[in-house]
Amino acid sequence: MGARATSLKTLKWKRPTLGNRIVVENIDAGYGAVNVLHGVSMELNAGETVVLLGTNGNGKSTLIKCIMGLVRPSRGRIAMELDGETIELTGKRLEDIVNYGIILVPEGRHLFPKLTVRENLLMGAFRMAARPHIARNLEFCFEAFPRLLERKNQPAGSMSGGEQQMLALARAIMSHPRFLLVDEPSVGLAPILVAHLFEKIKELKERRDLTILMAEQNFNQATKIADRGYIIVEGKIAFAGDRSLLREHHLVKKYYLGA
Amino acid sequence: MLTLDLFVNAIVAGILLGGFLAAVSLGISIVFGYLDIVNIAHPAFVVLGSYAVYILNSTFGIDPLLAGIAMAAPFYLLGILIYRFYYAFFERHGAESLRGLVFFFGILFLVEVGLNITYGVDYRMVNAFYLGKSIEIGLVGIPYRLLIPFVAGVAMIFIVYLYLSKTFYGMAIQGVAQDSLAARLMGADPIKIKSVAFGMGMATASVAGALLIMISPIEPSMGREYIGRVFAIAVLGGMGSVVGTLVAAVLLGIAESLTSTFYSPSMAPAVSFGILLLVLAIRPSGIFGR
Amino acid sequence: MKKAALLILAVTVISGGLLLTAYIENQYFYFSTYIVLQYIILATAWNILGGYTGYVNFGTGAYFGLGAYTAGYLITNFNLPLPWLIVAGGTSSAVLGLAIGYLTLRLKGVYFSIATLAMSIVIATLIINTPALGGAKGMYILRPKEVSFFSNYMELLFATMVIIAVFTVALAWFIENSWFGRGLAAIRDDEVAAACNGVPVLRLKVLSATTSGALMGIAGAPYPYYISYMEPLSTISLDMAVNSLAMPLIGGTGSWIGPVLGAILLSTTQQVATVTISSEYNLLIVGILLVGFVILAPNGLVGLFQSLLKRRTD
Amino acid sequence: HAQKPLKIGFSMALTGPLAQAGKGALLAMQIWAKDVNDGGGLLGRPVELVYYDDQTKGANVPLIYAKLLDIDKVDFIVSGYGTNITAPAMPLVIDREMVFISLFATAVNQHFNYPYYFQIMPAGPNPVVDWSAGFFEVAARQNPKPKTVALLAADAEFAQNAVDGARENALKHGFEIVYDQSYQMGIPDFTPIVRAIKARKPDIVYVMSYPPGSVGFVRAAKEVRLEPKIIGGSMVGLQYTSIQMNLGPTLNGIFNYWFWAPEPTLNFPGIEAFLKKYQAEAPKQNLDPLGYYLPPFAYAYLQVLQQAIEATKSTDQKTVGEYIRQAEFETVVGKVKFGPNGEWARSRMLFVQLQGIESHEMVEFTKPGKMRVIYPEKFRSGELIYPFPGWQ
Amino acid sequence: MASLLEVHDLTKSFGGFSALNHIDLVVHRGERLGLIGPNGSGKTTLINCITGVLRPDRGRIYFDGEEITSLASFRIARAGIARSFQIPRPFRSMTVLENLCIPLRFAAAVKMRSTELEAAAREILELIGLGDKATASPLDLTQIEMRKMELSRALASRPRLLILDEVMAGLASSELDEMLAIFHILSGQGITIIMIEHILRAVMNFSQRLVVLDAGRKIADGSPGDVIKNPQVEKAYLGE
Ligand SMILES: Nc1ncnc2c1ncn2[C@@H]1O[C@H](COP(=O)(O)OP(=O)(O)OP(=O)(O)O)[C@@H](O)[C@H]1O
Ligand SMILES: Nc1ncnc2c1ncn2[C@@H]1O[C@H](COP(=O)(O)OP(=O)(O)OP(=O)(O)O)[C@@H](O)[C@H]1O
Ligand SMILES: [Mg+2]
Ligand SMILES: [Mg+2]
Repeated sequence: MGARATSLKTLKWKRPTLGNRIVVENIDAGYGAVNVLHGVSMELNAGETVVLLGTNGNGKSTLIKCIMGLVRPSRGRIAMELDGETIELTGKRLEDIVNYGIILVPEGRHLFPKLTVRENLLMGAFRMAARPHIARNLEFCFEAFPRLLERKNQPAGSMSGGEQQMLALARAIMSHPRFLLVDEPSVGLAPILVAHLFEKIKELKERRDLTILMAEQNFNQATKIADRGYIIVEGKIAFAGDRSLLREHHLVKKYYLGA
Repeated sequence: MLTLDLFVNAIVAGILLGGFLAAVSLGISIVFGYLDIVNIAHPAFVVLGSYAVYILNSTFGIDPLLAGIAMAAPFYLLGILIYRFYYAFFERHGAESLRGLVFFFGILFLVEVGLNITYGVDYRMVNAFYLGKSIEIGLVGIPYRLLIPFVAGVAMIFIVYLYLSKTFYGMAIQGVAQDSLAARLMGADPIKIKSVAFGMGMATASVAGALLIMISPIEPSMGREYIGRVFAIAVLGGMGSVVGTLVAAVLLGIAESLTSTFYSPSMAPAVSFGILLLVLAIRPSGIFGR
Repeated sequence: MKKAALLILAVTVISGGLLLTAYIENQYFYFSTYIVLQYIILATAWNILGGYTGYVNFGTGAYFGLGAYTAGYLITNFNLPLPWLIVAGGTSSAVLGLAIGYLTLRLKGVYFSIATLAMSIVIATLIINTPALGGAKGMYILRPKEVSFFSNYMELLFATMVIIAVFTVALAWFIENSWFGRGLAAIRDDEVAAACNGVPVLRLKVLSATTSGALMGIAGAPYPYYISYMEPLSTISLDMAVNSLAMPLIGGTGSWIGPVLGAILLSTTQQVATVTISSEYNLLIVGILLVGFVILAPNGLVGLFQSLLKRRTD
Repeated sequence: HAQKPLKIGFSMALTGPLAQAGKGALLAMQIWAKDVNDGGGLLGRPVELVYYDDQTKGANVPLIYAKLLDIDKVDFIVSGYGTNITAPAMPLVIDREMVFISLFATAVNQHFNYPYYFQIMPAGPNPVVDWSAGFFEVAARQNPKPKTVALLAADAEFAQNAVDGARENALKHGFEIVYDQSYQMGIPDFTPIVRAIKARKPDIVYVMSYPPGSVGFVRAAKEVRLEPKIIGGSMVGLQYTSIQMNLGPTLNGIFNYWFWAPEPTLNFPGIEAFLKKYQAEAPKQNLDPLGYYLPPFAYAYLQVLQQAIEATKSTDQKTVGEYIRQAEFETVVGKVKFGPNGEWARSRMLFVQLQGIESHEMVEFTKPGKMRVIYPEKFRSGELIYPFPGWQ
Repeated sequence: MASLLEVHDLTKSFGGFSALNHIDLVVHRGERLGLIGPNGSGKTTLINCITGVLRPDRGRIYFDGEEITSLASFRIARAGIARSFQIPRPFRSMTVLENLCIPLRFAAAVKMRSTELEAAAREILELIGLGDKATASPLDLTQIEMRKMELSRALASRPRLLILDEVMAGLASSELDEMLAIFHILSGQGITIIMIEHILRAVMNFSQRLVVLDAGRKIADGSPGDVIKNPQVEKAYLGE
């Protein structure tokens, strides 16, 4: 395995990045009459890893859903700059956003429960842009999560909670993302895997110049790979800053580093 | 009266019949098995296919099987249309599939009435040079009237199987009803995928219609005879398994054929549906069910 | 409060029904309301298993037919009076409900539905092959010449059906508003979670299947007298299965009133169409009605009324 | 001034499994009404047909007749097509003491014993047995005499009644029954059944089937080469033009019951004129283009009613009913006289053998000599080709 | 301490894959037990066997001295074992409050009027911090709220043994503390608790004893301090 890992590492499959980024400007969003996000702005620049912090119910997932087009903001705009071109994402359908290479690992996983692990992974490569990379991505996924290889013919629905979480992430990798949005990647994973997971995300990111946005509660692990972070409190950005500043912030101390 | 000759022929007849029944059930397997759409009108569409074939055969003398294949394209489009309609009025509102059942029962009436008004209720049949002939291989006699439906049915299932298991679109069809958000997250448009699948199911109805009219005379409400059978076959095979559909259909075909030959033809349905109950009691999700 | 109002409603319906027989001579009224009442019972019974418990039953015809054939057999061989027929018809279908409950309730979703469909085909086949029940030749049932209290046998049948229907609907109301009903709802939503939260899943399911079956059998018991001639293929028909399912869906599966509304609407329309349009267009109307209602009232008529009321109050 | 119309009410299968026959019957009845009205009506009153589609469902029948009697207030009622539709009307008919002439119901009055029930199908006083008497009589006359019989019947009311009679007749003539089975309607393929029959090597194969089954059986018998000495019996559907055109020469040699054929011996008064009117209209309605099977009888059962009303000059049920019980009627299907139970006093079932059919064209079946009446003697127009010459 | 739950020689396999291998486990009355193990080690399967959701291939389970092996789930629930589901399984047609009424009525078998029942349910929701979602549909909850509802529902059956399958997953550290405080209160009321959790800090804080599963086998059982130093556990579970 070691040998293969190194051989893989030499084999980078980068693509040119001309300041690709996603910009969220001043959005309001919510569910029905309830407004969850209030004037949120943020940005996600090529190659960086950004973490969204905030306690339960403050709107992290909602922000991610807005970017994906799953929740329509009632105000503000979301745009993507891709190879020098600006593409409005506001109002676009999820499928189209996915086809730009923005891939989401949602909370609640959303696997295909009756399809096997392998079929779930292959479905990840449904979008055309991912198809040429199937073999490589599959190899990466199986190497990152050997459990998936072991169980490649098991229906996804009968996997354990943590195994399903791995599969959800692996399937997103199969989609060959430019931007990977992950809602709580470490939920339900054993400590040994959490560390491993972040390592793998980092590895992937380096090899592929991937841009990552994640909502994550495991502050210590997340900040090992995150370049920057936002803290969301009651639907507003309470703080934005890079890793070192984040660590010092009183909200972080209160929520994550207390006691 | 158990002779080898009778036994072998009964088995062969059962297998042949099974291939045909599988063809009629295939659309249910796809649409009901994968999309969770209870298209109870499918047998009526098969009969519609038979009428289309009948028209082509009686006015232009086109071979029934070719006519059935030719009509697959318009049926595919019709399927897409029906699915879009179904989507707009049901799925979009998250209505449970049960309401769809009522909808499709309504459609079943409409198809029947349409045929009834246009063509009357007289029995229709087709002609082809090979119908009425049979080949003899040793003890076994195989009528073309059954052989051609069998071969066509099996071929159709094989093609659909390859499509579903070997292409991305096929896999998406398998997954889309399990979690349509998941499909969208992969960049797959569930409506498009379901349209294609529904269209495919409908296209099989046209071919199955050709096979049906080769085997027996048809009239507009004939599809009702098949409702129980096709759903039984789709479920017995295991929902969403086209290979299972073929196996189940052949199993039922053989069971009915053996019962007809050696016991009482009158008990054949009780035997085959009894087998269904038994299998379900042992394997609650059918033979190939996941 | 509400209970009292409903009780008064039930008593009114029954006594109203009985009173009608004193005034209405027109036989058409009794024949046509008989069918409507029969469908009210069947739809309500279906909804107990299908709507409340979430088990879609395609076997209505079999339960109904078993009740009818039990009664038919007892009439031709023992000439039992109507109340006994109802008890016997209900019992035999209850037993079938119980058996199917145990056999098929380990089947979920469509597997259950298809098993009930298979069951009804097996039962029809068995009746076809049972000479004592007339087999495929059918069974003739002669109505008693004499009736007490009523001027005509049909009036007696009508009054009987009114009482059964009220009883059935009352039972559905009771189930819906009791813990039995809430347990069924939990089962419908998630069986495993229900079991882990103390709901005796199997027991409630079997009880629900048995009740539903019994009521369908009861609906079938007076039928031999209505029809005079029964044969298996038309007595155990898919039509009946689909009607008894379409009616609750059109009316609304969530509450007792839904199936009643659906049954009244659909069977009245079918009958009116029978004696007005009376041609292929008849089926056309029924088809359009089915398609139209599931489209226009996606949550059933009850849901439609509720949303209209809501809009008005908003 | 215009007289109040005389209304005749009935239910008819215009949709559902028997709709094809039902619609043909309705057309015949409409032709009758037009004929009567063109001739000045009945008792000087125009006749009006009031009918509803029973959808071939017995459950609709009681309420249709209740509507006819209590709301439409018709003067006379007749039955719809078949036993399933006739029997459910009986309690009401008896209750109101109506004259009730029925169209092809089998042995219904056996259960009700109602004096004003009449039935137009010429099965005879004991319909179950008389139905097939001719077939077995002919078979027993053949030389060498066949010895064994196979019976196959559909699992439905008419066929099951018929098979009871066939069994009795077969035994009466000393045949041995070597196969006796039923099959359920709607089975797509008959080859296993036909093989099982063939394995018993019967001399006679007597089949009681409905149209799709008849076609399925004949095709399978041909494919499997089931070639006994006599094959046929009570296959419904072989009389239908569409099925005849499809099977064409395959039909040759089949010996089956029949109701009417363009044979010289069956040229009853009025039949030709009736068929002409019928054939002019039928194609427009997608009905059987020739209409030899049911339509003449649907015309005839109203003729019986018409002649009774005219003779008694009455619309009183009892008067008309009593008249029908004793009179003889001249109809497009020949002379009709009813026996005590309302069936024909004497059976007049025809058995024909199809002979000399050379093509699939319709004209083939309009010519005499193709459907040779073998039985009864009175109408005989040809000889039985015996044994069955084999499938063509 | 007397034992409340005893598991002997429990074995379960799916097809050829054995998920539980001869597991023995004793839980004492009033104990706070942590159950950890890598993903797919069989924790949830063990719970499923105990609560009657799965039928073990072999082995016996005793609760409060009575054998409960393969008893119907609802009997086990009524006997006093409640569990949450790792992947939430709400009653979708009911509100959050009604979700809680089911176990209150069926498992706790309290004879109360519906108004009292609802009050009791509301009390539990307030305790867990879901009070404002009482009338919401479970479909409108976030994953975390859903897990909290699972917890509330388990509590509503008034259990003697409460089994928590990752109810704290996804909580921020401060929220963990609030939750742990609640568990300590429950434990103080005499409820025995088995906690399955991957958040080590929570498990260490909570547990009096720690049991570790790996690949369907029990590899450690002892005081948290000892277990966590066990090299086998370190290798299989903790990494680093
Ligand atoms: N589908 C929905 N309908 C109604 N309200 C919703 C829905 N989804 C989320 N909410 C509400 O919106 C608020 C913000 O939810 P969101 O999922 O964005 O929070 P979060 O920061 O991701 O929290 P968590 O840590 O729980 O994932 C919560 O109060 C939640 O109850
Ligand atoms: N129905 C099933 N069919 C096949 N394998 C199964 C089935 N259910 C569980 N498994 C397997 O059994 C193993 C144990 O699963 P279990 O859910 O008990 O793990 P767990 O310890 O709870 O893990 P996690 O911490 O990820 O929740 C897993 O590898 C899982 O894939
Ligand atoms: Mg979230
Ligand atoms: Mg688990």
